[in-house]
Amino acid sequence: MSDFPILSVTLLLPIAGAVLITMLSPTQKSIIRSIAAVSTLGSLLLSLVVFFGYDQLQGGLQMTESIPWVRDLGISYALGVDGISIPLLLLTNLIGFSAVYASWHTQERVKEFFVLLLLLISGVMGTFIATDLFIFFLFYEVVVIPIYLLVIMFGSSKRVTKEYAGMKLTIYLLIGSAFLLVGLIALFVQAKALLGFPTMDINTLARADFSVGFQVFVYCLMALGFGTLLSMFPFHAWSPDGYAGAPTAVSMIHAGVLKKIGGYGLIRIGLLLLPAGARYVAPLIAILALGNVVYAGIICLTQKDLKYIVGYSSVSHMGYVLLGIASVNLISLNGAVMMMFAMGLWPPCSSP
Amino acid sequence: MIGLNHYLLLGTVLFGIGAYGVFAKRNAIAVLMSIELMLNAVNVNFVAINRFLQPAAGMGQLFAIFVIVVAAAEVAVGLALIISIYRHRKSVDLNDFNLLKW
Amino acid sequence: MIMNMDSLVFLIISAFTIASALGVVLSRNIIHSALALILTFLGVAMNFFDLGASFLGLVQILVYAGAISVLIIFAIMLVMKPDSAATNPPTPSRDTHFIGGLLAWLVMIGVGMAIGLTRWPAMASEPAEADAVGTLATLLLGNYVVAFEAAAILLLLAAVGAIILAKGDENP
Amino acid sequence: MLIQDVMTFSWLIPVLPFLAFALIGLFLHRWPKWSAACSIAAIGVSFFLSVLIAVEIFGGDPGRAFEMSVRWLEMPGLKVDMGILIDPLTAVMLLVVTTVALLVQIYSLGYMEGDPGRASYFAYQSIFAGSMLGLVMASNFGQIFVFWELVGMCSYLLIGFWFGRPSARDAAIKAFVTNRIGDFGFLLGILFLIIVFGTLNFGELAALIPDYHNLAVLLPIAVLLFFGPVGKSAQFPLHVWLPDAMEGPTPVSALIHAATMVAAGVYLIARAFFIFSQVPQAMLLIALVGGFTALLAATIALVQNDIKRILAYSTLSQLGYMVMAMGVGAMTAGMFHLRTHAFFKGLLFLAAGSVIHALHGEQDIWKMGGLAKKMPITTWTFVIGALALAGIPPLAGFWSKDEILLGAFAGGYTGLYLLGSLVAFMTAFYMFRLIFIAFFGVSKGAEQAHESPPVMTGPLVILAALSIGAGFVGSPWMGNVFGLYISTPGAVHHPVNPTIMAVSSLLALAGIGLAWLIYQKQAVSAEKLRQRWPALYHVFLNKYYVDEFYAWLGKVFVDAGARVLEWVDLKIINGAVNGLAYLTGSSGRTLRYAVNGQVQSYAIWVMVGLVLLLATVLKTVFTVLV
Repeated sequence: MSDFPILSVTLLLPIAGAVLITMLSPTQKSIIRSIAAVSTLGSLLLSLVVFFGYDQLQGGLQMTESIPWVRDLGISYALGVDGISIPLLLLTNLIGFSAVYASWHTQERVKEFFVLLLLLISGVMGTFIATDLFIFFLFYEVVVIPIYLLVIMFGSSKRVTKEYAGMKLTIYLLIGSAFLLVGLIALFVQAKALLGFPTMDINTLARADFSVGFQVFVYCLMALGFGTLLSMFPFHAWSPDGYAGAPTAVSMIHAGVLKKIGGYGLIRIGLLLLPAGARYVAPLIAILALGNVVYAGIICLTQKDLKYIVGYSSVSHMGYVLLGIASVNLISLNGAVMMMFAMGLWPPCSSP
Repeated sequence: MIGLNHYLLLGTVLFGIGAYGVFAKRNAIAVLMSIELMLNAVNVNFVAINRFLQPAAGMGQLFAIFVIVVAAAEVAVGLALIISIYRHRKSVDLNDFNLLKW
Repeated sequence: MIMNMDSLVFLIISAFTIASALGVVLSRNIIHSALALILTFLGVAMNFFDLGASFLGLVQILVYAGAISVLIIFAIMLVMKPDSAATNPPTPSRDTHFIGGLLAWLVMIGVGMAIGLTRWPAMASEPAEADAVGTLATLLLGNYVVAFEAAAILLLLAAVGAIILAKGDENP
Repeated sequence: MLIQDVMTFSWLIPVLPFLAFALIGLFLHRWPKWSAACSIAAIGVSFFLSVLIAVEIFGGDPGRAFEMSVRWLEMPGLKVDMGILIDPLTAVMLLVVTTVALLVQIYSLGYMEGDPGRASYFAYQSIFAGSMLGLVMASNFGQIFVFWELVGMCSYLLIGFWFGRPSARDAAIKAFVTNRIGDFGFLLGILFLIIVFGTLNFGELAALIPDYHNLAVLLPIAVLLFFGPVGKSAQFPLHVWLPDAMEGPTPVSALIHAATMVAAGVYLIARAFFIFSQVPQAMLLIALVGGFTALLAATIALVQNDIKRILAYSTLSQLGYMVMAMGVGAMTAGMFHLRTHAFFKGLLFLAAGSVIHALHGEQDIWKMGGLAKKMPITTWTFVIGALALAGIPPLAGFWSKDEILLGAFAGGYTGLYLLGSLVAFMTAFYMFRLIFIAFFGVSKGAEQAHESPPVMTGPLVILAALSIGAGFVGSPWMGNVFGLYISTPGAVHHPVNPTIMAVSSLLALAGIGLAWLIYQKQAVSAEKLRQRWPALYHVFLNKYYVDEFYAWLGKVFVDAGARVLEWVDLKIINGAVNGLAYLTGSSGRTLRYAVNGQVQSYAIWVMVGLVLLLATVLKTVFTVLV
């Protein structure tokens, strides 16, 4: 059991499903759907196994897998879960499975739809269980492409056209990830100087003794990158439009788990690697989070389209998560993770 | 005594003439021919450098062969393109070839 | 300046080559241009012989003066207008004409200066030994076999591509 | 033996209705009859267990309490338990809730006959009963808040039960939103508690708070905690939801919006009395809010025409009474009144429901009349309830109301005593106005009315009996058993004062007499009185325009604020984004003129680049050489 690469299998099942689907004819709709359902269900069951198999008393990273990849840069294909990632992994699979279920009756371009959806689910999952910065970033980028295609191909035009919504979403996420990339590279370079060997492993990086000024700088970059992803005020403009424009299954994933990558990243990378920076920037983040909570909450009141209501309210709720992260203490972090899990569940439920 | 510099200057002049042809001609085939001139200029340089600097290694000649190969491919594709465009536009005048605009 | 035999040969060949090249770009008749191009190729081939690269000279004559020129003339015949006298005019725009010439001069002067300023390593006074073909073969099928194969594939692709492009639509 | 074990199994009391809810929701919802049976069986067993617990508690010493709990969540700095606390206060509440809930559910069998949503109705009833029981058995503030929200949700669901009617939908939303305002304050109070004291357990807090003298901290906590009761028990200024909540089915009004849930606020004050009693300012605030609500609601009730609305405002008024009792320190009296009120107000609502049922949904009292002959059981049980509410001895309401007035008077709150007496007078008046118009007098379009089926009248009779008898446990001549058990440190007790008893009885009789004069004998024309004070009449009829004020407030601040912010979002934030995009696009559109499609001009640029490169190289070479 301990040798079984359960996380890899969980991660790769939807991708395998996607690959299988690409080999089918577009007219074999029911087979395509079944493959999608089976692969996401498999992932869901495996993530349940992970959830119950996690040794709570022991804590820490468990079920780790690590295969060296690019030795010169210290990159390895490393997965692992701990108390923060398990709920989000479970959430992703729950929502992934229900997204497949919710789009069961899709009629147009079924093949493309499910291939992209499965890729999206895998990408989100990968960000939550990667313990290597490079792998994390890789999966983060994997997420963006299918979501763009899904929005422009299957979305609906509301206040804005779906093409606009999809493009806005993509540009925001890519700009965010550009900041993130700069931060990650800075971390890598600095850590190499401090540790004497190149590494991308998060836990190894956490041992490096970064100077406070450097931490503040990198944390600011992270806050911009992840903040854009979790729709931090005032970088939230992509979220309501993207939410409203996306097809239901994507809205579920978008509001349900996609934004959680931002919160997760801020906790996992921001707080773990850069605690001093996080403390330093926390007041500013807290103010922006309040902006989220109040501002988006009030805007919700005038919305008439249910999807926009959910979109703005998810912006508002991510403000609470951000507030929890900005508070930098154990209770608030617990609350932030709980909040992410809980609010991950409800937008799918209210997706029309 | 004729040295390397003379051959290089010959190459340079050929290259310049070819470049002028590329800018100044309207006929697409003429432009293609001018490009051939430029490629030949390069070949002259390769062979001259091979002769004067490292006669035994033969690297310059090798490169010249590759240039000739690529030039042959280029001419074939280029002419096919010109003929293809000519079929649609009834012209080989480069001023009519503004498909790349905007 | 002492004129010896080598210099004389070089000068004659160079003059011939440059004159033909000028003919290519200055002629107003595309057929004349093409013929001048063949002469230029021959001139370059003579240069190769002069430089002791006799194999390459032969290749030059075969590929350029033979194959490519024929290809070009075929293309000209396919697209030529009835009066061939005005088939190869210069661009009407004076600016382009002028700028093109200027740039060509600038490049020539620049490269010429660069050549003049370069300090070359020791020159070999003698041409290479007779078996240049053997050396080339060893190189092509030895160290550079991958590039050789790539060139072969390139040629194949170019041939196929040219056929597809030139063939046009089946049902226009 | 059984009695001993009943404590350990007491957690079944709230769990059983929850189970019934789950059963109905998952399996039984296709069969309404089985759903109803399941729900009634669950609450029946809970009732039985409650009786056993009551026997156990009241059979022993007054100070007896039973507590057990399991850890719900724990992290550094925060511990929340899920547990049960059974002391006399809980035991009384358990009895009240299970009794009324059981009777109401039985009554609903008849009232909801033929409604297509019966199964979900009983499911909601079950989850409400479970939540309410969980609330009264909670051993800490965290748990009480959870159930507090759950009962709020049930209230929302049941008010909006007939969600096809827009008024029901609006009322449900109004109730929910208004409650959330109160709950928010309540939650803040709880958070303050955990920050200051580090625990939420009632027992631990009760041990800590008397030694804590920092009033600057305790006062905000007490006031914030009081927000919860203000919302849930519909005290001024959050009272607006309760009258509208009458859009729900009448049994729901009886159970949730008269007898139990709205009393949860009063229960909370009693439960947290050890906090409030430490803060005199908070007590004064509670007393004033309660008294003001009592008066406000009573005046409005004087002129209403809808039978359920009159009862609703009466409920408001009586809740104000209870809260006032808490505020003046007469916690025992308040709880006593809560208990008796639950019975007779439940009775009144159920009887009103019986009338509405008989008249096929007619609620306007002016369209009734002469029902006494056609519906004798309903009429006489209603009269008994009204007498109890009016405070006629020796019915239940008399004893409890008297204790409250006694508490106010003896506690030195003379103003509140006078106010309470005035409200008592008005209560008697408006109840008998209702009775004389609707049940006696001339029949107006109620000819087809007939007595309700036994399944509905049965609960009425039982509740009528309770309305008569329930007061004696608190009467001085019975040794004031109630006060012996229901008491906490800080609650005050006063000796019996016959004068006050006599005065309040006389006032009630006077109110009944006045109503008889105006509406039965018609010695004084109601029309004339109305024309005499038109302004007063309209203010009362329009509920002091509080709803209108809130609507205006919402429109001006919330709606307008939201519009402004939406404008900001669309024009400024999105505008900045789109502006940036436009800038990029327009620079592209400008620069594209450099791209003219001429291959030669591109080649020229390439060559220019080459020349520049050459120039750079040559410059370097020259610098090296020179």
